[in-house]
Amino acid sequence: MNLADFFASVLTTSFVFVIIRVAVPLVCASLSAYTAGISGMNNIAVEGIMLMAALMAVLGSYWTQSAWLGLLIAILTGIVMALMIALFSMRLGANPILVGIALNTFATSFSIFLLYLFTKNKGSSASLASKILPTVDIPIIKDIPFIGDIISGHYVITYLVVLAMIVIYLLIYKTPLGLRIKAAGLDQEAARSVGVNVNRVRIISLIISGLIGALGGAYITMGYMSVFVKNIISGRGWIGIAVAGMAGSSFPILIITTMLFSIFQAVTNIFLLYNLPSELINTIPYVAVLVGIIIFSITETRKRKKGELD
Amino acid sequence: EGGEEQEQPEEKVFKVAFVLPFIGDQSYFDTVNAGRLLVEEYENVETTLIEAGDDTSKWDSIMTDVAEGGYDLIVSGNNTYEAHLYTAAAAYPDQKFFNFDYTKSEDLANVYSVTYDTAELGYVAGTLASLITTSDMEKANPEKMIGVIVGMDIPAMNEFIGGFCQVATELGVQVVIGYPESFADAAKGKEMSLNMFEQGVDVIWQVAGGVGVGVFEAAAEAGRYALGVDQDQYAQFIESQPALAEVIVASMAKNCDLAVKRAVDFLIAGEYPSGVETLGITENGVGLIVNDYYLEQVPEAIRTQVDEVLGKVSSGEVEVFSVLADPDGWAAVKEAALAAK
Amino acid sequence: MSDTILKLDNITKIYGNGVVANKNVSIDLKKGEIHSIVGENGAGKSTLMKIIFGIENASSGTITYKGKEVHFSNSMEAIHAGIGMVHQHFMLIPSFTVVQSIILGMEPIKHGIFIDMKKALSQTKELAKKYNFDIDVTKKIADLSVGEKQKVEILKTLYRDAEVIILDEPTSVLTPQETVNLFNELRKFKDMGHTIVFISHKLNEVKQISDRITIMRNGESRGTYNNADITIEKMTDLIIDRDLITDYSHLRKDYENVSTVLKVDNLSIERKTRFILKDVSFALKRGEILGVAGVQGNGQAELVRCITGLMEQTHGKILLADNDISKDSIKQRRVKGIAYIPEDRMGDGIAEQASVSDNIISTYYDRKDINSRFFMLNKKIVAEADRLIKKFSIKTQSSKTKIGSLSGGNIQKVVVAREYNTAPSCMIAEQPTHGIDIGSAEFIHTQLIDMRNKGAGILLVSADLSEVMNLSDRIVVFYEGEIVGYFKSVKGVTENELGLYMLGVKRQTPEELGGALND
Amino acid sequence: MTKKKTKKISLTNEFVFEIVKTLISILIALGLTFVVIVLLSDNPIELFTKLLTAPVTKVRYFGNVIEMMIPIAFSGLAVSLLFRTGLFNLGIEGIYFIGGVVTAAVACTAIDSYVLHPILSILIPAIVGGLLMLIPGFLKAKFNANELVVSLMLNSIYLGLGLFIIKNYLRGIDTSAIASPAFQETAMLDYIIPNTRITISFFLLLIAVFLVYLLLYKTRLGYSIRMTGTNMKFALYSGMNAFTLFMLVHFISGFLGGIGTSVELLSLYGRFTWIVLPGLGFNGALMAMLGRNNPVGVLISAFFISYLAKGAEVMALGSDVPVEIMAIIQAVLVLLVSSQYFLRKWRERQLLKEGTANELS
Ligand SMILES: Nc1ncnc2c1ncn2[C@@H]1O[C@H](COP(=O)(O)OP(=O)(O)OP(=O)(O)O)[C@@H](O)[C@H]1O
Ligand SMILES: Nc1ncnc2c1ncn2[C@@H]1O[C@H](COP(=O)(O)OP(=O)(O)OP(=O)(O)O)[C@@H](O)[C@H]1O
Ligand SMILES: [Mg+2]
Ligand SMILES: [Mg+2]
Repeated sequence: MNLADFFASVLTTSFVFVIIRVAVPLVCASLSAYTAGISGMNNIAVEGIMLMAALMAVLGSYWTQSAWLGLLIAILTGIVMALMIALFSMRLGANPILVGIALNTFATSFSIFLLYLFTKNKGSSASLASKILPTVDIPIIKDIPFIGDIISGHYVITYLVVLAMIVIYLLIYKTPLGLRIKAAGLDQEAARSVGVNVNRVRIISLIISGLIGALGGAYITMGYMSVFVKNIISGRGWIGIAVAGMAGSSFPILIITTMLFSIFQAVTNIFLLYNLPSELINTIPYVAVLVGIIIFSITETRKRKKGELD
Repeated sequence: EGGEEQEQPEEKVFKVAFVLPFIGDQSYFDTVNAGRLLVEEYENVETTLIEAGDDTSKWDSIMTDVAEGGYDLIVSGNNTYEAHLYTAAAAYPDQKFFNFDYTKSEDLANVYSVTYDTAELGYVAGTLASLITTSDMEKANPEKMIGVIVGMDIPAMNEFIGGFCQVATELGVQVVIGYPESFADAAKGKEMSLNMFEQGVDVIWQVAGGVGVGVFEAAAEAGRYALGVDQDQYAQFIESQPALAEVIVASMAKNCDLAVKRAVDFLIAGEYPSGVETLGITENGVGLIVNDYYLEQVPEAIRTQVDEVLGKVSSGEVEVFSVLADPDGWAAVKEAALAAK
Repeated sequence: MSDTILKLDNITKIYGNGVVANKNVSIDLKKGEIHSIVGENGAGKSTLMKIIFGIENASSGTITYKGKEVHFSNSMEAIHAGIGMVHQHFMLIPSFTVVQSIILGMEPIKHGIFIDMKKALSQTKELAKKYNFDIDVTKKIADLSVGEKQKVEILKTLYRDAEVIILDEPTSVLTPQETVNLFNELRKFKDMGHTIVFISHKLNEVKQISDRITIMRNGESRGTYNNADITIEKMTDLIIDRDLITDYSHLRKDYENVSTVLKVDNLSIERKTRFILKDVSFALKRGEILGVAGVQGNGQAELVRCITGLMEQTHGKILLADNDISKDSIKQRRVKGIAYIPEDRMGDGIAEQASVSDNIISTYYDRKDINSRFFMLNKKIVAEADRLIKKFSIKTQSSKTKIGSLSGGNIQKVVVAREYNTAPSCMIAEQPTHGIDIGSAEFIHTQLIDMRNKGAGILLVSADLSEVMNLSDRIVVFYEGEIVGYFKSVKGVTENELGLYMLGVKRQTPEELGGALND
Repeated sequence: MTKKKTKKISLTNEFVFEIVKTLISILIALGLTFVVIVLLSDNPIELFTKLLTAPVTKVRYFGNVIEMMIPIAFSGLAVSLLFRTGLFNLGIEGIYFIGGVVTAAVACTAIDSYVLHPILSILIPAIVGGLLMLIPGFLKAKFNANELVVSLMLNSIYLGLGLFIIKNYLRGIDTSAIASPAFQETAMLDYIIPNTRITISFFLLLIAVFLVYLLLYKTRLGYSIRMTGTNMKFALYSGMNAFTLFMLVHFISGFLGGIGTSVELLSLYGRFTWIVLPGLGFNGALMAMLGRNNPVGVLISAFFISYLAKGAEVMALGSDVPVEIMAIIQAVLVLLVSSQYFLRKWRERQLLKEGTANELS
C-alpha cells in the first residue's frame, strides 16, 4: 500500500461518512461531560455511563424483544447513574469527581457482574438475541450525489444524536434554563441569590448528561454493533471528558475538537492496516489532542499577557 | 450422597479445578470451559471453575489456594498466566497440573502440557480464505485480497498468521493485516474491517477475542465473509444474532476442550503423563470445524481442496511456517504476503 | 399593627460550627419604611438577612410575612413572595453581560421557550435610565468597576420589583454623588410603598436615610429606635460601648528621616485600544500616608497590582528605596518591604478553607522565627497568631478556626494584622475598611497611622473620601488612568472639590501635578 | 465532671462523628452486599463470613491484603499531593505504566549487586516518573493547560509508547506473550515475612506516608501546597511561586508513582507483563479522595479497600458469587464514606440541642 492508496481512501465521501460513524459515540461522550460540566457538576463517570448503557441496551432489548424499549432502558440507566452523582454530591455532600471515579470502577465490574448473571458469561452477550435499531435512508436526500452519501444511511441513533446536539446548543445558548445552567456552573452562590434553583438546574443538566451519554453507549451496541463485549467503550468516555475539559464552556470548540479527534481516529483506523507499529499509530489521536491543547493554551496565555482576555 | 461415596473408596471421585482468568472471551477460555463441561459429564469427575481475573499479581496467591484445595488435577495455562502455574507446581510437587496451552520453555515433572499447532491452523485458514477470494462465491469480489484482524502484534498471536500469510503468498493472494491492539474494542475492530473491505478484501479471519465481534459486524454490513476462531462461532451466534452468524462461513478451532478431555482421561486411567505434547491437525488439536453452514456455503471444489491441504499438512508434506520457531523469518513472510498479487 | 409587613420572632441561628450568630432576635418591618440595621462586624446582620431571604434556615423562631407564617427554604421562594436582596459580597458572574446578570432567574420569554434577548435589552436599558444608573448593559461584568457592579446588583433587585428590598452594605463602594442618587431612589421606592432594609457601617448615612434603626450586638438586638429618637453618639455607644475617634490628627507624629520609599516613574499600561494607566508618576515618602482618590475603575486597582507585582506594566519603572523592582517577583517585592492589603479580601486576601493561623502568616510563612531548618514551628505560629488575634481583637473561636466562617470585618482584621506584622517600609492599603464596622475601621485606621508614625510609607487607595481626607498627608486624584489632581496637604481641600477632579471636570497643569513626584 | 464526659463521646465532636458515620456506612455497604449474596447463593451466611473474615484466617491472605494495599497506597499518596495543590491530574495511571517499563529496563540489566540493583531499579523509575510528571506540570504552570486533559492524553500515549518499547527493545524471548524478559534475580525484592510476599516495599510505603505527612503539615513547601490548593489567587498574592510549586509537586508525585510501580513489579511480578493500563493510578485517585488527601487517610483507605477486595476474592473463589461483587461493596462504601452530609441532619439536631443547652447554662 502506498500514499496514493491512502489518499484515495481518505478523500472520498464515504470517508466523511466513516468520520461521522466514528464520531457519534465521541460526540455523545463530549456532550455528556459538557452538559454536566457547565452546570458545575462535573461528570467524570461518562465512561461508566456509556458502558452500563451499552450493556443495558442489549439486556433491555433482549428482555423486551423491542429495540426501542431497549434504548429506553439504556437511557434510563444512564440517567439513573448520572443522578447518582446528583444524589451523592448534592444531597450527601460527596465530591462529584470522587463519585464519578467510584461509578466508573463500579460500572467496569458491575457490567461484567450483570453480564454473567444473565448469560453465565463474562466476556460478551453473544448468546443473547438482543435487538438493534435500523439504519435510516432518508428519502430524496439519499439520492442527492455526495450529500446523500454522507448524510443518509446512518444508524437511527446518529440522527438522534444530531438532534440532541442541536437541542443542547439551543438549550444552553438560547433558553432561560441554559442561562441558569451556566450561572450555576460559574457561581452557584450568585445563581442561588437570584432564586435560581441550582440543585434543580444541575439535576436537569445531569439528566441530559446521562441521557446523551447513554445514547452513546446504546449506539455502540444497538446498531453499530449488535453485541456487548466487556469493556467495549474502551476509553471513549474519557476522551469526551478530555475534550470537554479543553472546550471549557464553549460549545463550538467542543464540537470542533470532537470532530478533529474523530478524523484522527478514522485516519488511525486506516493507518493500522499499513504494517506500521500499531501501538504507536494508536496514539495518534491522543497526540493530536495533546498538541492541540498545548497550542491552545499557549495562545491563550499570550493573549492574556497582552490583555486581550479577562 | 457424599457419605455414600466415602464408604466405597473404589468409586473415586476426581476433583478437577480449572483456573482461568474469566470465561466468555469468545475464544479459548470458553473452549477450555467447554472441556470442563465435557468432563463434568463423567460420573466420577467433579469440576470447579475459578475465575481468577486478569490481574496477574493475584494469580500466585490464588494458585496457592487452589493447590492447597485438595484437587486431583489443576487445569490452567495460556502464555500470560502459565508462569503462575509453574510457580505453584514447583511449590507443590505432589500436585498434578495440566497446562492447556503451553509456551514456556521450562518443564516440571508434575505438569503435563499441550501446545497447539496454531501455525497449521493459520495455514488452513489462509488456504480457505484464499480460495474464497479467488472464487465466484456470492459475496466474493474479483480482487484477490484477504484480511486478518489480530488482537495484538505479539509472537503468540502472530503464530496464527504465519501460515496464513505463507499460503496466501503461494496462492498469489494479497493479505491485509490489522492489529487493533485490543481484545475489547469491538467498534475499532469493525472500523478496521470495514476499511479492509473497502480496500477490496472479501474475507477476514479474526484472531482477536472480543474485537472479533466487530469483524463479523463489519462483514454483515459490507456483505462479505468472515472466518471464526477457537470454536464454532457460527453456532455461537446463529441463535442470538443470525445476521452475524451468516457471515461466518467457517471457524478454525483450537480444540482445547478435547485436549482437556484427553488429559482428564489420562488421569482417570491412572496414566497421567508429564512433559509437553504438541497437538496439530493429526492429533485433532486444531482443525477446521465442518458444520452444515460450511457445507452449504462453500462450494464443493473449494472444500475438496481444503481437505487436501488438511491432509498434506497433517502428513507433513507441507512445511508450515512458524513465527515462534523462526522469529527472524517472520518479517520476510509478512512482507511477501502484504505485497503479493 | 396592620402595617407590619414582615415580622421576625425570636430568631436564633446556630451555624454548623457551633457559632451562635443570632440569639432570639425579634424585629418588625413596617410597610413603606426604611429600616436600618447597624452593628459591628459579626453582629449577625447578614445572617439575619439571609434567614429572611431563605438562604439560611433559622434554628428556631418564626417569620411572619404579610400576616402569614412563612418558611422560605430557598431564595426562589423569597423572591416569589416579593423579597429582594443585595448581598454584602457581589453575587455576579464575571463572564456574564450586565443584561444576562439582571435577567437571570426572571428571563423574558419568546416563542414559549427562548430568551427574548431584545426585550431583555430594552427592559434593562429602561430600568437603568429610570433610576439614573449610567451603565452600559451590554458590557461584561468583568469589565465593570466595583461601583458599576454595585449598581448592577441594585438593578437586579429593582428588575424583580421587590416589595421588601434588603440592601446589605450597598454604599460601601459608591462615590458620594452615587450614594446621594441611591438615597433619592430609595426614598422614591419608599413612597411607592416598598419596604427597605438597609445595612451600613456609615452611621451618618444611616441617620440620613432611615425611618427606624435596629442595633445589633453579639447576635442580639439591642432595640429598635425611631430615627428622631437616637443620635449617632447613642448608636455608637450601643454598638461598641464606647466613643469613637473621628479625627486622627492628634495621633500623627512627624517622622524624622524623610526619604522616598516608593517611586512610581512614568508608569503606563497599554491595551489594544486604550491606556489603563498613562504616565503615572509619584513618590511616596517614609512616614506619610499618600491618599489615592478616584472613582473606582480609573486605574487605581491596576496601579496597585503593578506595584505589588500581580500585573505587568507596559512602560515605566517602579523603584523601592531607589532599587528598580519592576521586574521582581511578588515575593521579592514583599521581602524588600512591600505589604499589601488587597481590595478583594475574599479572592486575594485569604484562603477561605484554611485556618486563621494559616492565613495570618501567608506572606511571611518562611520567616526565620517561625521556622526551623526543615520544618515550620507550629507552636510558634500558633503563639504568633494568638498574639495578633489579641492585638487586633479578632473575633474568632480560636486560631484554628476556618477563616471563612468569620465575619467580614474580622476577616479584614486578619488581613491587616498579617500585613502589619511584616513591618513593611511600604504599605499598599486598598479599600482597607470596605465593609468594616466603625469600631474595626477606627482600629485599622489607628494601626495605619501607627505604622506611618514608625516610618512606613502608606499608599491609601480608597473610594471612601472621608477616609482619604481623614488619614492622608498628601492626595493624588485619578481619572481615566491618569493623575489629574495633586494636593500637597489635605488642609483646605473639600470633598466636593475632590469630587470635581474625580469626575474629570477639573484638571491640574503638568507643573502642579509634578509635585506628586517632586515634593 | 459528668458533663465533660458526655461531651467527649457526643456526636458533636467532629472526630467521633466521622467514626460513627464511617461505621454506619460500612454497615450499610455490607448489608447491601449481604442481600446480593442471599439472592445469588445457597449458603449466604458462610460466604458472607468468608468475605469479612477470610483475610485474617491465613497469614498468606493477610499478606495479600498488604500486597494489594502497597501500590494503590503509593499512587494514592502521589495523587493526593496533586489534589491538595488543586490540580486535577490523573496522570499517575500513565506513570505507573511507563514507570513499569523503566523498571523493567533497569531490572533486566545485569548489575551484580543485591543492594545496588534493587536501589537503582526503584530509584531510576522514580526519577523518570518525576521527570515525566513535569510535562503536565510545566504545561500547567507556564501555560495553564488543563491538566486533566493533558494527563488523560499522556496516559494513552504512555501506553502506546511503553508497548512499543517493550515489543521492540525489551522483549523477553522466552515468552510468546508481550512481556519483558524476566527481571534479574539481583533486582527482585526479598520476601521478608514468611508465607507472604511482603517486601521492603511495605516499609518504603510507611516511610513515604510519614514523609508526605511531614511534607504537607510541617514544611514550608507543604504549607504552600495547602494554601495554593485552597486558593490559588491568594497563594500568588502572598508571594508564593506557583511555577516552582507546581513543578515540585508534580515531580514529587511522579517520583512516588515511580516508586509505587517499581516496588509492585519487583515484589510481585518478576517481569513486565502489562498490556493495558493497570488501573492502579485511578485506584489511587480513589484512595486519595477517600482518605481526604491526607497521607494517613490514604493508607487507611488503601488497607480497607484491599481487605475487602481480598475477602471478596476468597469468597468468590469457586462459589456462585462472582468476584465482581466487590464492585458493589466498594462503590457503596466509597460513596457513603465520602458523603459529608450523610447523617448531617442527625448531627445538627444534636448540635442544636447542645447549643441551646449551653445557652441555658
Ligand atoms: N442562554 C442565553 N440566552 C440568551 N442569550 C444568550 C444566552 N447565552 C448567551 N447569550 C447571548 O449570546 C452572547 C454570547 O454568549 P456566551 O455565553 O457564549 O458568552 P461568551 O462569553 O462568549 O462565552 P462563555 O462565557 O460561555 O465563554 C451573549 O452576549 C448573550 O447576549
Ligand atoms: N457560613 C457560616 N458558617 C459559620 N459561621 C458563620 C457563617 N457565616 C457567618 N458566620 C458567623 O456568624 C456570625 C455573624 O456573621 P454575619 O455575617 O451575620 O455578621 P455581620 O453582622 O453581617 O458582620 P459584617 O458587618 O462584618 O458583615 C459571625 O461570628 C460569623 O463568624
Ligand atoms: Mg476477491
Ligand atoms: Mg455582613
